Amino acid sequence: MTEFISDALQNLATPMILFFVLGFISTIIKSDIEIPQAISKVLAIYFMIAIGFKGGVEISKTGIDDGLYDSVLNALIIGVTTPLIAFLILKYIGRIDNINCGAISAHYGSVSVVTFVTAISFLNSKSIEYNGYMAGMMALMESPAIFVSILLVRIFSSQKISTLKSNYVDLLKESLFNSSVVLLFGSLIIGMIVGGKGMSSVKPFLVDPFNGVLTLFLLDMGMIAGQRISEFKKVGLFLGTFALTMPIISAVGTVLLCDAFAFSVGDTLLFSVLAASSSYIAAPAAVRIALPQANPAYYITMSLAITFPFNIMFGIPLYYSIINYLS
Amino acid sequence: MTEFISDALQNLATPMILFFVLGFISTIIKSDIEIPQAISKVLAIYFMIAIGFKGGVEISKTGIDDGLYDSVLNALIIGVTTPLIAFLILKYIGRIDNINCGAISAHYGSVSVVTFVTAISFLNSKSIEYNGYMAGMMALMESPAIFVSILLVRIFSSQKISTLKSNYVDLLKESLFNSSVVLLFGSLIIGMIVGGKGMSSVKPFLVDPFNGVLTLFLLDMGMIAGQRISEFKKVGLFLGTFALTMPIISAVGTVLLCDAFAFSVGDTLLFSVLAASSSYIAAPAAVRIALPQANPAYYITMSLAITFPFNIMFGIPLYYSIINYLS
Amino acid sequence: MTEFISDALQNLATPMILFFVLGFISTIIKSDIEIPQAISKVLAIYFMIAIGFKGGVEISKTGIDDGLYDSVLNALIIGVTTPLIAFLILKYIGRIDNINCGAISAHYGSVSVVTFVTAISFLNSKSIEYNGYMAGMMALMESPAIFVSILLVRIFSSQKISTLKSNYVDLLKESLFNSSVVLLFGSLIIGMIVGGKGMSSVKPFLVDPFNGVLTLFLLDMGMIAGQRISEFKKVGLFLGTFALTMPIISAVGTVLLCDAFAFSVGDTLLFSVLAASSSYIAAPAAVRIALPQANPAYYITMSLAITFPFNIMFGIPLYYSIINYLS
Amino acid sequence: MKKLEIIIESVERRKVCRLLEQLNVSGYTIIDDVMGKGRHVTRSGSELSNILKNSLIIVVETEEVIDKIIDLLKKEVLSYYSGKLFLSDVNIID
Amino acid sequence: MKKLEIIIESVERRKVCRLLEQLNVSGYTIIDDVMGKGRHVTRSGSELSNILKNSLIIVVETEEVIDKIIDLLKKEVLSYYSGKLFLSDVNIID
Amino acid sequence: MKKLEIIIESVERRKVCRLLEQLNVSGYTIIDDVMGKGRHVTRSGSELSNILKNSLIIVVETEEVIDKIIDLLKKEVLSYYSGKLFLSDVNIID
Ligand SMILES: Nc1ncnc2c1ncn2[C@@H]1O[C@H](COP(=O)(O)O)[C@@H](O)[C@H]1O
Ligand SMILES: Nc1ncnc2c1ncn2[C@@H]1O[C@H](COP(=O)(O)O)[C@@H](O)[C@H]1O
Ligand SMILES: Nc1ncnc2c1ncn2[C@@H]1O[C@H](COP(=O)(O)O)[C@@H](O)[C@H]1O
Ligand code: NA
Ligand code: NA
Ligand code: NA
Repeated sequence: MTEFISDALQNLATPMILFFVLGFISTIIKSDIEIPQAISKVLAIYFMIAIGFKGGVEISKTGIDDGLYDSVLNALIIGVTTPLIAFLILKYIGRIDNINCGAISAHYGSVSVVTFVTAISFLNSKSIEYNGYMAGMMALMESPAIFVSILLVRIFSSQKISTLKSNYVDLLKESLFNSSVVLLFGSLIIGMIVGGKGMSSVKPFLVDPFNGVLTLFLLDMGMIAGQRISEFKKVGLFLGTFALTMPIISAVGTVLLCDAFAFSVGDTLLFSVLAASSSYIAAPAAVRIALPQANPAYYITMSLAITFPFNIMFGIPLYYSIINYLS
Repeated sequence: MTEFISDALQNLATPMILFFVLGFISTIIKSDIEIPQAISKVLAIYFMIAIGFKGGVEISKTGIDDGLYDSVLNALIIGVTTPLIAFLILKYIGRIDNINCGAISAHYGSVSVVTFVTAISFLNSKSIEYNGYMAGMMALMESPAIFVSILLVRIFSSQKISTLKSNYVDLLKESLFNSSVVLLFGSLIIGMIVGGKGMSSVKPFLVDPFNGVLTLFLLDMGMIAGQRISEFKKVGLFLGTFALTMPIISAVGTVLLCDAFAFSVGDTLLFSVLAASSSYIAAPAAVRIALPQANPAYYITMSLAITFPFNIMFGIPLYYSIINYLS
Repeated sequence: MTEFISDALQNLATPMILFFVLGFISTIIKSDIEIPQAISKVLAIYFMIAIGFKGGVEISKTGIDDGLYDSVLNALIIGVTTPLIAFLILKYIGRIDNINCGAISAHYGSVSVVTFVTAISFLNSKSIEYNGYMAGMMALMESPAIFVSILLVRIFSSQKISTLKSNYVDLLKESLFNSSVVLLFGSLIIGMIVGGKGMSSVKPFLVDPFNGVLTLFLLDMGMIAGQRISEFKKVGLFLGTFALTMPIISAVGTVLLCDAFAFSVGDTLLFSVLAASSSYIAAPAAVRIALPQANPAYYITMSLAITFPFNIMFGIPLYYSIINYLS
Repeated sequence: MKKLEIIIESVERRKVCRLLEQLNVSGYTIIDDVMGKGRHVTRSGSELSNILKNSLIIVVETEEVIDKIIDLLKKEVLSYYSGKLFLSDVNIID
Repeated sequence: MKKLEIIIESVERRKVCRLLEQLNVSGYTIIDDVMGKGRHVTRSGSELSNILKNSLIIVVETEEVIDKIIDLLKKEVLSYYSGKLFLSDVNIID
Repeated sequence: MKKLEIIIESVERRKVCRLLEQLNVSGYTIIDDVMGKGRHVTRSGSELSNILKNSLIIVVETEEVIDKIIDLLKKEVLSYYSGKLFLSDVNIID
């Protein structure tokens, strides 16, 4: 417990988290700081490239671990069960309509790149090792939840959902070839091909400034989250609570699952952070296309303004202390 | 004198200043170089974060100096007197109408972040020390001049100024929570909290490339200044002269004041550069809201196209040689 | 031959080229990666500044080489002959109309900054030296081809070309003061003035992250090239073949010319890459103004989607192996 | 001629263009960074998933073609996504 | 229905939106990066303080509501800031 | 009053503005990041030379001035570059 508190405080006292808080506060006090959208977009791309590439270079060094197949299996299990559990909780405890159940569970089943990046930063600060292919696991876990959720909506809806046929084509493209999946896998493969030598040529751009750039990006994320917090009322008490408890449920489940696979502490933390994280880039775009009747005010606000801040500020040290406690 | 000339030449021969000149020339010859506004905006944010954060880390190392209270007092004295002097000169020597007097004095009383940043660069190149909290002093000096100037307009105008009531609310928010103030203070506090350990994680982004980024930013500023120089005629001889002499008056006054407080050479230079500098980000926005009847062609052109180039090219080494001469 | 293959493979296995390929593929599979235009624009500016500045600093160190005058002469010869040869091939072998002949030869006579930058990266990876003023040669070679091509159109067209008089003024400005020329020459001169001392202050921004930034930029270029490949059909077989053979013709001619001048291997490679490269920033804008009747679908697609990828992937190692073979 | 201004969520922009091309319109113009507020959420443009951002598409065509566009958009897009269609008179100058 | 196009300095954009919401308009659309030239300074959009940049706000409403908007804007905004209002006829397609 | 909407390749924007100023128009408004598709190439805005990008220029003026603008643009710009002119009725609110 004391370790959790000290970890949490230490995590809170990093420049990244504090700049997130600054961004959040600045929006609340209606300051006019404005990070242009072009910048947010390119920073998001930077992180996917940097994370994927670094992972690939790691793999090229250590070779593919025996644990890879286990990890892929684990990633898929989490990618399928998390949205299922979320859906059932939302439907039977929250009594939310099917469409919004599906929309929200797609988000909580999918993953957040920036939460993952913050967890990597946390592990680095504690010098805890993790496998290079974890970036690939993240890419693997982006899409399944979206399909599972839509399937669930179909199954539970007696009357035909009026999702247009053409939407399915769009959705498949959007999910399989969405920018995060392509960038993460692409950079991972590039990293594997070029290895350590290629790394040395791009290190001053893709590795050294990583934490600093994260600082600027989280300032921006803080402002985006702060803007959405005003829609908090629309979300309501049940969904607000869900946005805080679902991550913990997913994380604890994942810790137990990873324990069964006997993954390292680093990998276990990253898996549980991925499970706990809720997508706010890929999933919203896909869900908007697949389930246009769902209310964006719910899923965007929950993902971005509640779960994301919770995870990067308290979730990561919490899941870490749970892992330590259980092992 | 010879030292001033050699300092000035040395200052002029830095990449930053030369890129400013390149930007200026490129606009004059109507080259089509175009730095997108999204980039200018994020670079301005970068500098405020970098400056504030570095200041905060310095404070966390050295602790709060005895001089802090003196510095705050000094900052407030300058923030109140500079606009007052500017207003009186404009009104009684220049015979400018009250509203434009107020608008211009708000700009010359407030401060320019980039001029400050260039002065820091100058001090670093000479390995002269300055206090970490000087970034905080800059933040402190942003807003008072704006309020003082509006007050002066009110006092000197017999007929009621038709500034709408609602404008006051906007103005207060704009001034207290304007982006520079929030970013500078916010980053300063973050720097104080995370200290040297936090610094090491973001140094490759916030510190190492600082001068290089300044190079790109000043190229852009040069182009912006160059574009405005065409409006020079509208400014007229008196205001043109004012834009060149007011900085010197403010700087000399500040040097004397700092001498009374016995500040270090570095701090004295930064204070005088702040006093001499004229705002062109925060003040224009605030003045446009508070004194909409004032002519932007005056204040923007004077601040951006005359005083700013003068200060970064000649002002900084000049004030430095004055300080050396007087001490 | 084996060396060419190994060089080509080694060149293909750099992060830069692989990210270009990733960008290309991502567009083909219709992924929604989107690098905002503001970013592409500022990255292009970054490369011109970085290349020019570094060249200038090199010159300041080594002094101006005896070879400079030869190099200028060489640059001008290439700048004049390449568009002439291109024009004649297009007209008499391809039977293309005069206007499109002129438009295309202007592109192949002018140069591509990013191809040059990739060649520099190639030389660095092989630790081959080249002269600092080569960046200046690139700047010199930007414009002549555009004028030569328009002159050729005039000469070969019996009926008066209806290019408006005012267009000439625009064109001259566009060509002499176009952004690449101004930025390259400007930064070169700045580099010469500030020398090694100025370099050290901006190195962490202009030098260290260079390859990494190139990675991001080539990802973007890959996407732009991929988008244009869909217009490939409009280009037709002859022009498609031209886009692949003209670079080789220009490069081989240049290698022979450089041999006569006895330039170093590094300089010879850079000259032949410049000759082989086809402009897709400066020339399109100038040609659009000077020869509005020409079809942009031809010249943009050929330059950007065929010649550029060919050069950075296969051309550079090919020209290098030709140079080695001949010397 | 009629001018149709289509305000639609940016995620649906590609699809609307595809539909316009299906109908063989003579051309269209797109403004992509558009914010807005309507019955649904405020689209402030400031997030990363493009769903809280609008695009404005302008088509100038004959009344007949415009009617077809409206029908198709209503069926394929506007029944599910938030968006607005504004129609006005305009002359094309040739 | 009427379409009102409001061209206003970007510094005043938030305020105009606040006024529109006060009047309970059914919606509005904003294009934020707009340059322009009029009687006052050239607004080329190229500086950092947002005062030399325009925003274009489009409101489609009934004549009655539009009249209220015009009155309010004239009183609260246009007497001090430079800006233009263009009014035209339009049909909303539902 | 008449509203003229000029859609023109971005490379020609400066020139069009110069022509407008020659004719002493009372003002104009520019939206600079505009994509489009017409008879010629698709202008997706996504390259570096600004030739595959449009700009939209709005001028509100009296019919007389607008006619002069149209004549001049046709002669000096539209005979060589791709572009469109849309003309409609509008009221300026003063
Ligand atoms: N009355 C209106 N005038 C102008 N634009 C509107 C109006 N109503 C809605 N819009 C635009 O249409 C988008 C979708 O509206 P809605 O479907 O009502 O959420 C909004 O985000 C606005 O950009
Ligand atoms: N005649 C006009 N046609 C189109 N836009 C105009 C016109 N006059 C003014 N504007 C726009 O309104 C803004 C403010 O105009 P002004 O108040 O005259 O400075 C200008 O920056 C232009 O964007
Ligand atoms: N029917 C149309 N409706 C709206 N915009 C059009 C139309 N036709 C052409 N445009 C615009 O005008 C530009 C030039 O058209 P064009 O000269 O036909 O290539 C296109 O890129 C579009 O932005
Ligand atoms: Na998850
Ligand atoms: Na000042
Ligand atoms: Na060439």
